[in-house]
Parts: sequence; structure tokens; C-alpha cells
Amino acid sequence: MDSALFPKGVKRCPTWQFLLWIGAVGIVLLWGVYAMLLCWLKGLNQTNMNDYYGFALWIWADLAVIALGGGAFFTGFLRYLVGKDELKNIINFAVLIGFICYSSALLILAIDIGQPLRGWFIFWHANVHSMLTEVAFCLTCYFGVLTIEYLPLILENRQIDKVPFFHNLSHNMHEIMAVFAATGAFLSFFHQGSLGGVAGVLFGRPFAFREGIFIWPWTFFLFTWSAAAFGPCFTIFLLKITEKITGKKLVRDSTVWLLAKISGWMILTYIIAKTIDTIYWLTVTAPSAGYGVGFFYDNWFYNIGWLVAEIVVGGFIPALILITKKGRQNPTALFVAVLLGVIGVSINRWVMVLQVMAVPVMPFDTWALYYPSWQEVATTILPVAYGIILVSLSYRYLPVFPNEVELNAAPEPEPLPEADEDVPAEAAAAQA
Amino acid sequence: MFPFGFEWIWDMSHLVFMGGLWYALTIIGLGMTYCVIRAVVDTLQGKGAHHH
Amino acid sequence: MEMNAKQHKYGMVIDLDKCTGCGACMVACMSENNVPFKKDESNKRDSITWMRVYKISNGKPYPDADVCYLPRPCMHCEGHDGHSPCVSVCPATATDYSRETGVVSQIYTRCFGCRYCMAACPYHARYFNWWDPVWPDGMEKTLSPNVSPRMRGVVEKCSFCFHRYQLAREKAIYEGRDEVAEDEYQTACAQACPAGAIVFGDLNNPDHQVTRIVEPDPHHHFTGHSKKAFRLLEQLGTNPKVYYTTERQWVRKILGQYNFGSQAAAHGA
Amino acid sequence: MKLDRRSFLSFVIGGAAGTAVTPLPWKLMDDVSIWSQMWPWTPVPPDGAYTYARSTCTLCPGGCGIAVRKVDQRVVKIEGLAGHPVNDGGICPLGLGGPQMLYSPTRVTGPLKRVGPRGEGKWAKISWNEALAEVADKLTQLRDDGHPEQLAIFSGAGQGTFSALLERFMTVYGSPNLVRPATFEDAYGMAVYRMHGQQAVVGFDLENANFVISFGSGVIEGWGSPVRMIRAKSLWKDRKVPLVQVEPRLSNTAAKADRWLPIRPGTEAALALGLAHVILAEGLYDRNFVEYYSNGFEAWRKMVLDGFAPDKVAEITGVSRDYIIVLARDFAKAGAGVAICGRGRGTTPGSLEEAMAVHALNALVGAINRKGGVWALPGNEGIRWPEVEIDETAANGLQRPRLDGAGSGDLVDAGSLPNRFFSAQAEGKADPVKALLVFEANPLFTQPGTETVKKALDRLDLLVSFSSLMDETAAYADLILPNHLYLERYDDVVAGTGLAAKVIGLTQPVVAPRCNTRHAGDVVLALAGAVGGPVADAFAWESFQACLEETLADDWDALSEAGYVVRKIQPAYWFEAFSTASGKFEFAGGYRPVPIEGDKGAFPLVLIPYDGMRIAAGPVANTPFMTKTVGDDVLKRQDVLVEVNPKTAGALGLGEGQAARLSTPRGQARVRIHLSEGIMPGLVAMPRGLGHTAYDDYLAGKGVNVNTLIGPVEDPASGLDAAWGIQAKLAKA
Repeated sequence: MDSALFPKGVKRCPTWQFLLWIGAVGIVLLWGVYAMLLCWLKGLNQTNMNDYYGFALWIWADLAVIALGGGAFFTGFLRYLVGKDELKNIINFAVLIGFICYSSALLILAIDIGQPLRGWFIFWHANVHSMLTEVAFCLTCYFGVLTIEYLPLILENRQIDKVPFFHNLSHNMHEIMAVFAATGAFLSFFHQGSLGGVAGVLFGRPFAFREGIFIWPWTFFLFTWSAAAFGPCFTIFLLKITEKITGKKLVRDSTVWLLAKISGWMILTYIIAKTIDTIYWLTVTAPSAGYGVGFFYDNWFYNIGWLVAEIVVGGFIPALILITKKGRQNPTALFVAVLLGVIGVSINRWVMVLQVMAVPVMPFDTWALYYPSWQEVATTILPVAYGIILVSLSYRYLPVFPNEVELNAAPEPEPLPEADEDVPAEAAAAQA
Repeated sequence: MFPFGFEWIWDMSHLVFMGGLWYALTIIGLGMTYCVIRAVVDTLQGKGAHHH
Repeated sequence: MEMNAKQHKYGMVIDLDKCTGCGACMVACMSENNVPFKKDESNKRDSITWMRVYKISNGKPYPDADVCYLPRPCMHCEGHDGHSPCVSVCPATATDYSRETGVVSQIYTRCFGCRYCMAACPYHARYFNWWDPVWPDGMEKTLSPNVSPRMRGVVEKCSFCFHRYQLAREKAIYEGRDEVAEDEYQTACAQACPAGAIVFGDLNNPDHQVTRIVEPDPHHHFTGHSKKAFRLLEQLGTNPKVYYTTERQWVRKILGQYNFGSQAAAHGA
Repeated sequence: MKLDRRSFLSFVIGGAAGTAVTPLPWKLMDDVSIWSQMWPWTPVPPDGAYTYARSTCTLCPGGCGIAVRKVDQRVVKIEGLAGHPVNDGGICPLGLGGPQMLYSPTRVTGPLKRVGPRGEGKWAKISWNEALAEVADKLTQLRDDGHPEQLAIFSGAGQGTFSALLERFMTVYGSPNLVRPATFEDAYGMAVYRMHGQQAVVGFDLENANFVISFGSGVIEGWGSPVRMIRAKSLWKDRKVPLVQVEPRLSNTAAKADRWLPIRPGTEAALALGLAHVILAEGLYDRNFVEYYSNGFEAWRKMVLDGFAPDKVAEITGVSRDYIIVLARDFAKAGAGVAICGRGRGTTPGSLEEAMAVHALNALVGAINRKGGVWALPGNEGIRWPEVEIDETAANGLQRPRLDGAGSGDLVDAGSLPNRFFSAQAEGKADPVKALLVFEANPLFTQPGTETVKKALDRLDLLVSFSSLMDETAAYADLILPNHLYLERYDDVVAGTGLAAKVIGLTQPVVAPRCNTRHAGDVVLALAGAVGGPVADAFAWESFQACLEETLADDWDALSEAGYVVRKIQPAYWFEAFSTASGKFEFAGGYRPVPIEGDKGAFPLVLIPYDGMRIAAGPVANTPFMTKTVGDDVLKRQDVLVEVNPKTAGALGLGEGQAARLSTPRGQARVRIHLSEGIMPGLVAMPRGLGHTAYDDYLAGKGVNVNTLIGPVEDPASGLDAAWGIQAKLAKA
């Protein structure tokens, strides 16, 4: 009955099935909304946070989704600025994911602050020395950019497109999209970095503190880099899941492989940098503040395993899989790699928020552990449900995947040969 | 955020930071304005109308 | 408000050998600053105590066990030229380092509760209002108009009883003096301490007792000249303005020297 | 159709854009944020004129001077009075609590009469006239029945005019049963009586001592006048005066002392005598004092030398032989050494022989009436009031023995024995008391053996509480005639328990009474008037304030001006100090430990109560602020944590924070375990002052009242409560 809204020439499941699916996810969504309202009406006593854990699950969720949403800016950067035209086939999806991640991040922040009604003070009374201010500004601006990048896709809905004004609008926006993408990339480099700075500048917290150059601690660059590196993993990861669920091939392998290859090299270079940073921190920075190597992992929960999981399991392994042709072209290996990547970057964001709070700093203090309340969990799952719904709707009604029709009508054409420029060099250059 | 806010100081950090911000906002603003205006013009010129 | 004021650096030195852990400083502080209280305050991780007295033990077995009490107000860190850990991170300029007094202030109506400052403070001197403050029927009459009660969702902390400085300063100006005398501006905790363990004053004023005890060295981040007085976590570069003295070696070892993951256990208030 | 859609969409978009450019949304945003900064439910304290009023704190016997900060007629803060001889600006957590008591929702807002069973909490508001009539009728009836002695008063009021008023009332009324809570001062006073031959108030010139041995006294934990003691401790630190703390638990005093001497609880007297042994054996004692001003020295000397050699004492006390010798030498050679006793706050008297042993030790080094020593000061020099006319009824009543037996038989020198009073009343021995008036006290909470006290109260026809707040005893009373709070009334405080000077402080009304309360003094006058006859005649004053002004006539101006007056006291010289038969100091005493209650088999552990500054255990209870300062190693949610040595706990399979059932012959309770290396194995330490059942949720139901688990043990020598603990058992809960 809603077939009139479908993109041209695609097949979609029957409406009742779709509604059932949306309904199921909707229930989870409502649960999250209920928890959200509790936090807003009754205050943050609904959480398990305390004066030792001012930053907890939510801040981690923010950092994680923004890192994972990094696929949008980096793909956009590659497509519009580096000129990897091939990526146009996945850019819509990347943008969609980015849009979901960033809107979620903003929502969670709105719940996380004690006085949501004064949230705008961060702009109005901005303290330019605070990393959080930088985050807020760039985050909001870039969310604007993502909206602008997502808007044309909506306008291309078969019915909306019939309205000449909207048709023209989307057409014009496409024309100058490069400008927006450039701005977005510019903003992203900063807010991704600032998120790293948030932890890195805490010189009162030896676990988080890092030296750096100018006003930026090393974590600033590491975060930007890791977002660029792991963001695409998340995009591919979700793409594969979407293809599984829809039972369709949505993006050419060649496109995926290209993105995977770039991502792989980015991860490899990042994880090497991260390793150097970790060694320097453990052997120079922390000891200069009097903290021994073993100290930070001297706890039953926060043990050295976290470091290994982050750097080896979630770093080197996916990197090595993705940079090898065999690895990334084997569907299973590819999926495992992107999954590990997603986990790896999530662990990094986790320790940079929660372990920072857990480590005792005053000599007579003790490790502070915390577990989230159901309200925190629900509000953190809320964006996931919201994301699923938005993806479903977009997939059903919007031309997210330009190749969908041909890929599922005609037999699979030969994958194009992979581009062989030295991608990481370019990407790296782009950072500087 | 604005020079009339009392926490505003005319120093490097403010100029650089706020400069960056306003620069970004301007681009986004102008870009969208351009798109909208052109879309209006195009529409008035009858472009993009489907005939059946 | 104080244009021509000369630079003060108000600070504190606490004699850990005199502190008896009686808790008078905590109560005096709560009473002076309209600190809210709940029916159950036994979870010290969400119990607002601007001044908190930690209990430190030497970890030795009976009968060699020993304990020491450590009062911990806000350290009013100067960091590197005013960049205390918390001030520089506040996104909304809701907390500030005063160069006239060296006091780290907190504007409750400006704070929107992001708690970044709490994450930044290694002394856990900052507290969040997780709950709406509620006074039992009638007890709101005990509230002092000098300090505005805080609303739910904002961060609060020790202010070195800054309102007392303002009152003393107004008085001084009214009497045509441009200097606030040592005894005119004392924090509630220093005033109440029955043991006289807390000495408060201007570290820039050589005549003030606090300066004579600490002998701060301006050239070395104000570390105590005579190594008698030391500060908590000095090595982090927080440059706090609260000093401690003790002659007990084990206490110095745990606090003065770096001591990490030691068996020394801390207990609530 | 197309047109419609287009116009509709453009309308929507145009509208949105339009609103966005108007100031409306921004104005709203601003308003909302401003609203969030002044939420109607976040109180805004009204401003007003700031004033300070001088007064004297009555919340404990310390007698500190206070400066009460007011905003218009609101009390917002209490500070220590600078320059005051007792506290000189310093103040304790309890003293700071005044405002929270004054404005507490647990205030008794007016006279109440019980309806329904005792302690059920059902009350009828009655007028003051009705209330007074109720009490007066009972008082008249008792006298008409010829049994005035069946009226008893339990008063925690300090030695001031009000207490004198109560004594006078009981005398003319005809009852000997005026009972006061007993403290270590009673035991020490009796020791002085036996060794000096005179009733005396004991003072310790601690500021001038140069070596202090404390036999379990909470020097910085509420013993004597708390703030004065803490100041003294700081003084010692500055002057490098050593403090040696003798007790089985690492109290704050022990931690702050220069030496902590863990000792088997109850064997302190033996240690004192052991020290004496060394001093005697090595001839380190004050020859001048011993030879010319003492009597019975030889016999006592022999007793000590025979029975208390260091090795033996080490065996008894668990203190090392060598240290006993070292300590004895240092103490004797110090020149101005002094020993004090009275466990914790000293609120349980302890055994007489312990006091005598300590006093003898002081005498041995010539510390009697010496600078930096222990002073025997003349008791409350009689308030000069006109003699009372006593009628026959009263005379007969006064002939009858006190219910607690004090002042008769072999307890002739005992003042007041609350433990015996309540047990006798509970057992219904002799002729029980019919009516009990309770002033400034909360026996149902503070007296060891809560059950016994309750039984005793159950045997009354009439229990009247004069408490300002709804404490346990008030909640159990038949009538409550609420007194003004100390911030609302006049009173005089003879300060400084154990102070070597006499400081009289004036408590003044700093605010008008908040509730429909009356000064207990005025109530006593009114009752006397109602009883009539000679009872009425004895009280000519039209109000308590008038009585007070007349009584303090000479000092009144000074008092109302400065808030206090100091009377420097010079203790008597040795040649005139003693009123014994020999006219000399009598060396006496021995060591017969008073066994504690309970069978070691069934109750292998020993429960000892301990005191601290953050928990008020007396008739005045914790304020919310004070309870907030209590550590999470003492109170966790509603559970009290008891201190147990890891060895002891380990043997029972109990770990940190674990819930356990603590039982004694007196009762049992749920507690949590706090492993502490600061306590002797085999002991379980529990703080005094928790486990309130009255008051509100900020205090009630938190922890356990140790008095429900422990009971008094009578010292045969003095009749006083000498219990220092009770056998106990811990098991997993």
C-alpha cells in the first residue's frame, strides 16, 4: 500500500511485515524514552553515577558513537576531497549512519547534563579553553552538515521529488556538496580530536593525561585518526548486517573492498602510533608523576587485559586482515575484522572515560568501580533502536543504495580492479 | 560566544576559536541560502516539473 | 568589584598531628554554606561535604596499627598560572580562578551540570547535586542568606568561605582601609577547629601565620621551603594552596612522598 | 492537487522559518533557563540584619561560650565564643548543631498528654493549665497519702541554679529521690572522699601537666569538657608533653597519643598499681608529700610491693613488663605528671578501686593540688537562699531511704546511683516510686540496660518529660511539658567538668520561643505554688529569671555583658587540704576487679562501647549534619559497623562489611563487621549513641543502641555502675 513511496524499481517487504518490525524495535525505543523522561523529570539520581563517577556510561556512548560515526566524514573526505569517486555508492549509507550517530550523541548529552534547560550556556558562555566547548561547537555544526548531506536523500524520495522546488533543491545541494563535505571534514578533524583532548588534558588524572604539542595532547590526534580509521569499519559492519537482513546485495564489493583497504591502512598506522603513545605514557609521562607501570592495571576488573584487547585484538588483528587482499575479500574475515575494529575503538573510548575515573589518584583513595543503572542502559540503547528505525525507513523509502537495482536485477558484474594509489599516505597527509 | 559576553576577551584563543566557528557557520549558512534561492529561481523558471 | 586590590593568595595549612578528626570543621562548613543533607548520607560517594575528613591507616597489624585524619577542603589549585585542573575545563565558564584572591569560584546558576570539572579534580573536592536539596519542615530557617542554596543538577564545592572575604572587604572599604586583616577573613572550618589545626591566611603576606609556617617558595611552584609543609599530589602540577604538616613519618610517607596502590585504606568522612 | 501540496508544504516551511527568525524561541529559551536557576522548590533564604548574641552552650557539661549568629530573628549559625576561658572560639560538632535543633521538626510544640498505650505515640494537645493541673494533682495526692518520697526526679541538669531549685523543691516537698546520671566524676569524687575525707569537685590542671597517663579516657573524644580537652591536647603537642593512652582499642585519642598501650579491659587499676610498684621500689615518689602529708602509706606500700611486681602486672594487663618500668620512671621523673581515668567520655563511673588506684598514683608523685596535677576543689559553694520551712509530711518523707540506697548504709558517701534506682524500681523492691519527673535527660536511651529502665518506667503512675525534643523518654511519657530550648531560655552553667578553674556561663534567650514551651524552672515554681503550703512558701520568686538574677546578683551584670565570669581557684595547701581523721592524705585501695556480665562459654567475645565526637550519646542526640559526618566504617545505610580484629573475625568466617548477629545476655542485634587492626582480638567495639527509636528519619533506626545490649554491673565498693563491657557472641546473620 505504501509502494508508491518506494524508490524506482526496488522490491520491499510487505507493509504488515515492515510495521511488525518497526513495532518490535519501537517497544525498545519507548523503554528508552521512558528512562529518558525519568532522568529529565527526577534528575540524575536515576543513574548510578556518583561524585567519583561524574563521567560514566553515557559519556562513553557519546565518544563511541562519534568515533563510529566518523565513517561519514572520512568517506565524505575521501569521496569529495581525495576524489575516490567509487565511494559515491556507499556515501549515502555512510552519511545516514553518521547522521544517526551524531543525533544520538547530542540526545545523550542532553540527558547527561544536570541542567538540560541551560545546555545552551555552553555556546552562550563558551570557555574557549575547554575541550568540551570545542566538542560542542564542532559537534553541533557538523550535525548541521550531516543534516544537509542527508536532506537531498530525503528529497529524492519518489513522491517528494515530484515537487519541483524540492527536486531543484536537492539537485543544487548535490552540486555544491563538496563545499559542505569539506566544511564537515574540517569540523570533524577538530571535534574528534577535542574528544580525545577531553581526557588528554586532565593533568589531575594520570591515567588520562598525555603530553602533546601546542594546546593539543597526543590523544587529540589519536582520536581523530582512530575515528577516521574505525568509522568505515562500522559503516561496512552495518552494511553487511543490512544486506543480511534484507537478503540483498546493496553495494558493490569493489567499493567495500576499497573502503576496507583504506580503513585497514589507517588502523595499522593508528595502532602503531597508539602503541608508541602508550609506551611513552607508561614509561615517561606517568612515572614523572610518580605512578609505576603496574599501578593503572592493578585491579581485578581493570587489568592489563583491557590494554591487550584494545591494541592487539581490536587493533593489529583487524588492521592486518584488512590490508591483505585475501583478508578483506573473504566475506567472513572481512566481517570479523570490521567487528573487531568496532570493538577495539569502543574499548579505547571506554577506558579513556571509565578507567580514568576508576583509578585512585589520592594515595589513600581506593579503586572506584561502577555499574550503570537500568535507566542509563535504557537511554543508551535508545539511540540503537532509533537508529534501526531510521535505517529501515530510509532503506524502504529512499534511494540510499544507487546500485541496488542493478546489483539485484542483473547477475553480479565483475568487481572493478582496486585503486592502487598509496591511500594511507594521502589520508595521513590530510590530517596534518 | 559574542564579544559582548562578559567572558569574552580579545585574545588569540578567542579569535582563533570563534573565528573558526563563525567561518564554519558562515559557509554552511551561505551554502544553504544559495541552494534555496537557486531552487526557488529554478522552480519559477519551471525547471524540474514532471509532465504527464 | 575590587579593581585596586593587591594580589592575595589565600591558602591554608593543616596540622595533621593536631587534627583530632572530631568533624567540627565539616559541620561548621555545612552550617556556614547551606550544604544540603539527605536521610542517608552513608554513601560517601554522593554525600556533599565541601570539607571532608579522610581517615588514613598505616595498614600495620595490631598492635602497631595507627590512623591519621586528613581534612580535605577544595585545594584552590593555582595550577600553572591560574590554570587549575577544573577551571580550564569548564565549558561554560561557570568556575573561575580569581587572581585577586587565588580562590577558585563556582557560579551555580551558570553551571549546567556536565561534571567535567569533577572528572578533572584529583581531590574529589567537587560535588554534584544529584538530588533536589530538601530541608525538613522548618529547617529551611537555618539557611544563611550569605550563600545561595544550590539547585539540583549543578556542581558545588568549597569556596574558602568567599562570602566572608566579601563582607570583610566591604567592612574594610567602609572603614577606609584597603587591607583585610588576617583575623577579619577566616574560613568557617579554621574558625571552628577546636584543636587549632587549621591555619588560614594570605600566602602572599609574610606576616600571616600560614606564610610563616609554610614558607612558600614562589620560584618552585610555591612548594614549602622548609620541607616541613607539603601538599597533596604536588607532583601532578596542580599547585594547590592547601598545605599539610605532620611529624609522623608514616603519614609523610603516604602523603608527602609518592605512594601508590598502598595498603593504606581510606574510609568515609 | 499538486498546487495544494506545494502550498501546504511552503506554508509549513515558511511558518517554521518565520518563527525561527522572530525573538520568540530565543526569549523562551532564556526564560526557561532563568526559571531553572530559581526553581520555586529551592528555598531562597531571606536577608536581614546580621547580629551575634553571646550565650553558653548547654548541650553537654562542657560549658563552652557560644556566639549565635542571627539574621533578623533567625538563628543561622553557632560559633565558638572567642576569648572564652573554656573554648576560646573553638567549638565541637554538637555545639554547632544548635540551629538544626531549634528548627527541628522533632521539637515538642506544646504540652502533650498521652492517649493510648505508653510509647505508641498517640498524643492529645493540652493547655499549659491542664498540663500543670495534671502534675500538681499527682504531687498533691502523693503528699496527701503521706508518701512524698514516691515522687522522684531524674535530672541531667548541670550544677547550676536550676539544679539547686530542684533540690530545694524536693526538700520542701519531702522526697529524697532526686537522681542524677552518674559519671566517672562520681567514682573519682568518692575516691577523693575516702582519701581526702571531704566531698570535693575534682579538677585536673592539665594545661600545666608535663606528662599525662590516660587510663582509657577519651581525651579528645568528649571526656570532661570536650573542646577544652582538645585544646589541651594541642597545647601538649606544642609543648611536647607526652600523652600515654591505656586502652584496648585504637581510639582517636590512642592514635593521637605519643604512645598507645593496649591493655586487657578492666585491668587498668592493676596497671596503676604496677606503676606505683616501680615508683615505690625505685624510691621515685614525692618523699615530702608521703612523709609529712600522708597516712597509711606503709600498709599500702606493702600491699603494692607484694602484689604488683611488673611481671605479675604484665601478666594481668598484657602490657609488657619493660614498658611498665619505663613508663613508671618517665611519669615519676616528669615532675608534673598526672594520671586521669574514666573510660571514653566518662559517662559510666567505673570501679571505685580503679579511681583510688589512679588517685594514689597521682598522690605518689605529689600531684595532689599541685600545678599541673589533680585538684580537689570545694563543691558548689552553697547558693544563699532563705532556709526552707519543712512540714511534717516532708520531714517523714525525707526520713525514708532513697530508692537507690545512696547516702545510707555502706553507701553513705554515694551521691546518686541511677543504675540501682532503675533496677530497684523495676524489681519493685522497697516501696516503688509512683511519679517521675525527667529534666534534661533521656534515661530510656542513655542508661545501660534499656529493658530494665523500661520496666522501671512501666511501674510508674505518672512519667513526665520536660524535653524540648521528642526523645525516647518523652515518647514513652504520660505527659510532656516541653522546656524552652537552650537558645530560647535563661540558665546558668557552672562550666568545666574537670576544669581547674571555676567558669560560670550565662545561657541567654537569643530568640523568642518557637513553640508553646515554658521554662522548666517556671514550671517547677508553678507546681510548687499549686502544691501550696510550705512548698509554695519556699519559692518566693515570680519567675525563674527573677530567681536567677537574685541568685547571681553579684555577677549578673558581668554575666549578661560578657556571657561568663571566671573565678580563679587556688587549691588548698597540703597542710590544710585533708579532713580525714589523721588530717592527712589516706593511702588506701586495692585491686578486686569487678567481673562483667555473661558466661564466657556461651559468649566468648567481649563487647565494649566506645565514644566519639561525631556521635552524641548523651541526652542530646545527633543533628542531621553531625550524622552526615559519621564515617562509612561506622554506619552503612541503617547498619552499624562493629570493630573486630581480623583474627577474631576470620575465626568466625566474617569479612569486612558482612552482616552479623551480635548477641549478649541482654539482647541481640543485627550489625555489620568492620575489620580493624586497631582493636584487641576477642573484643567487639560498638559506638555509643546510635540506634535511636525516637526523633525522625535523619536519625531514627540508624544502627543499634549499645545500651540495649549491655547492662550495669554494680561495684560492691561504691554501688556505682562499673561495667566496662559485657560477654558477647558474633555469628553470621
